[in-house]
Amino acid sequence: MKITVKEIEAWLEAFREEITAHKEELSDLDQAIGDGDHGINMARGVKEMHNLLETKSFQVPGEILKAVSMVFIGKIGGAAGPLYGSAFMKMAAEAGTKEALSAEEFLGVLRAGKSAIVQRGKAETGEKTMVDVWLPLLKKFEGKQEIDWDDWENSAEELKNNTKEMHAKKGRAAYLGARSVGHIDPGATSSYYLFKALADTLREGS
Amino acid sequence: MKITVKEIEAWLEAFREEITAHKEELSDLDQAIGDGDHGINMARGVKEMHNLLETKSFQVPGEILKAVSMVFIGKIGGAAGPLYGSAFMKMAAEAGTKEALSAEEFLGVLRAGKSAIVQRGKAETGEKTMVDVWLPLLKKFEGKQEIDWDDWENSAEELKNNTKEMHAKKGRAAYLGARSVGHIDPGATSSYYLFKALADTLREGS
Amino acid sequence: MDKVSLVFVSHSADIVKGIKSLLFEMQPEVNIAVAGGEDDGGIGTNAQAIEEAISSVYSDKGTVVLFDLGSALLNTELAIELGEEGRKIRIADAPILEGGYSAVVEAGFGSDIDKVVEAAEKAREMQKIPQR
Amino acid sequence: MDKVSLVFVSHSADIVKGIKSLLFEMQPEVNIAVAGGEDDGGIGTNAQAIEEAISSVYSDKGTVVLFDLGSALLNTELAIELGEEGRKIRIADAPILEGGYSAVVEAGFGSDIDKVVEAAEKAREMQKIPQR
Ligand SMILES: Nc1ncnc2c1ncn2[C@@H]1O[C@H](COP(=O)(O)OP(=O)(O)O)[C@@H](O)[C@H]1O
Ligand SMILES: Nc1ncnc2c1ncn2[C@@H]1O[C@H](COP(=O)(O)OP(=O)(O)O)[C@@H](O)[C@H]1O
Ligand SMILES: [Mg+2]
Ligand SMILES: [Mg+2]
Ligand SMILES: [Mg+2]
Ligand SMILES: [Mg+2]
Repeated sequence: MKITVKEIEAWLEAFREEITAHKEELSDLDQAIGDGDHGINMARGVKEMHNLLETKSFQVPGEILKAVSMVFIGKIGGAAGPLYGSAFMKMAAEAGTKEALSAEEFLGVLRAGKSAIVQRGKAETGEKTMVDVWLPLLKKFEGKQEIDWDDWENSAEELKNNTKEMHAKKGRAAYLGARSVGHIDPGATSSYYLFKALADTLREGS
Repeated sequence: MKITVKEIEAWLEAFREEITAHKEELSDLDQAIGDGDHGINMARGVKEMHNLLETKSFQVPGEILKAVSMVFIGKIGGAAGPLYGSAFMKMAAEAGTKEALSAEEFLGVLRAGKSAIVQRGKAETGEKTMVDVWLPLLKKFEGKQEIDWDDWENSAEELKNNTKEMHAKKGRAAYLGARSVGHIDPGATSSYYLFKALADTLREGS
Repeated sequence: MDKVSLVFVSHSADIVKGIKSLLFEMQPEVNIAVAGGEDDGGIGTNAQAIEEAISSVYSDKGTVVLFDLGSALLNTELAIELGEEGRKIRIADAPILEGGYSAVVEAGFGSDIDKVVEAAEKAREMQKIPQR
Repeated sequence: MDKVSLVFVSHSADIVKGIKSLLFEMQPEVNIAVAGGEDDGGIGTNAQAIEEAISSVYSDKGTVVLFDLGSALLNTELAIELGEEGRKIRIADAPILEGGYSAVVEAGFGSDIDKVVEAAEKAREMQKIPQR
């Protein structure tokens, strides 16, 4: 499996479709434990990303990731904007100028994104944030040369569902204290869609 | 000496003249240790008070004091508004419906005003506020049947000058800490003019 | 009204307008009124405006007031005295924005007035920058 | 510029506009820039706008940033990384309004950046309601 500009574009386009389809779900989740805008925020970001992908052409994965990071920083807003924006910025740096990435290399790119999110938001696992999807998912598949994309998708889904029982310690939901328990985290959910979109793209492509 | 509506009106009119004449001085003092608006605040208040005195007529001192308190509350602004406003409100209550007040009774009225300022602002003497004029001045003359108005005026002036060496503990000037030392307090100064105006009015009238 | 209401008092009309929209997004079910600036629009506070703000959202469950600086406190206390007696009004010793944020969340739970004041006042101690 | 400058970052453009006028009255000699709201005017913050605010008042004496809520912090940190490297920029862990008030007074004295941050952070502990 080789990941080039084509796969990255397909992945991001699939991500846009997931977000657009689940915009309300994301905002409803955020309504319960935040300010109710996560769907709107993410939809605004992926719409602008779509415009970018339509109008510009890219040579290498790192170039797309970098351009998308600027869109996310400028357009998503909220906490998710700087978090996804920082993730994509570091992913771009990790991808560098390589034209094609092996599965292993691409996992390294994603881990760079995870590190950026952790560095930016200072969240640990168990604090009911998107980190609860990124960190354990990438840990589970670290070092794998071949990825079982069904396992990947199921794992991501389970991880975001696991945030339901967590007591939020970061972000707006932290203000709810124990009352945040019983609701799935919106950012974990949008991250699940990012990873589901990846599975759908690379499963088909494989 | 009897204090009736006539004396109160003359006093307040003299106070207006003092404030108008010293508007810049008051603002300059406030510029040094506050936000520079005390002269503007006080001038706005006494101007509106003047309009009130011109257009309405009053039967008893308590009635004027009450009407003026509402003007001060609504128009002076800043910290001085609620302080002078509360003082005049309590002075009105103390004056009640009496038509004429003896010097002793009038000192009681002023002490009620002092108590209102202390209750409202929670300042003690030595904290570099108008309390440093009101409290010791009224203490000095407490129980006197006859007042030496020159002594009164000089005492008030000395008391406001004494605030120069104080370290502010209340109001905006408190933010300056030790750097507030070396400047006379603006509110103590406007209170000095209030008491000077009283001396000028009752000295002439006696 | 089954929730404690909030009143924000600031020297600036813009500040309280902004605080109100920020908190409304977080918790639209809590009644919020504001009083900001002097009656000519300048920087300052006005007791009558504060009294009107309190009365506009007062409920039997009580009202918590948050203010910015000292003279806003003087005018708030005066406003409470000018208004009807015997009302359940508490002034929180809390940062106006951060305390207000915690207060609106707590009030949104339907908590009583003591809890709402406590939440506001605890905001003082909250670390805003997490240490790692 | 011989004074530390200040930047205020809030989810609301109104809040920082009001803070700026409040502080200007108190201390007009300190340079203040603000970034509030998302680029469409909605509630939120924007890293690019924050970077521009910082750059507009940055001086060698340094710049202290005050922010309202968590995600404003994330965007402020990102803004600092997006901007020129090696600048003396500190984020204060302080209530935005109360901390900003203390900070502008301290900066007005010509104090160094550590002192200004310290003044802002001490505002946390200041009693706003005097006990008698
Ligand atoms: N410090 C943090 N670290 C990691 N993720 C965070 C942090 N703060 C918030 N998040 C994520 O951001 C999501 C909320 O995003 P969004 O609603 O767009 O922002 P906001 O809360 O500012 O409105 C949360 O569900 C959580 O997953
Ligand atoms: N808590 C207080 N108790 C007594 N007097 C006070 C208090 N706070 C402020 N003052 C007085 O008010 C004066 C400042 O009034 P003003 O400039 O009109 O208000 P502001 O400081 O709100 O602009 C101070 O000089 C001081 O004498
Ligand atoms: Mg949100
Ligand atoms: Mg938001
Ligand atoms: Mg003043
Ligand atoms: Mg003022």
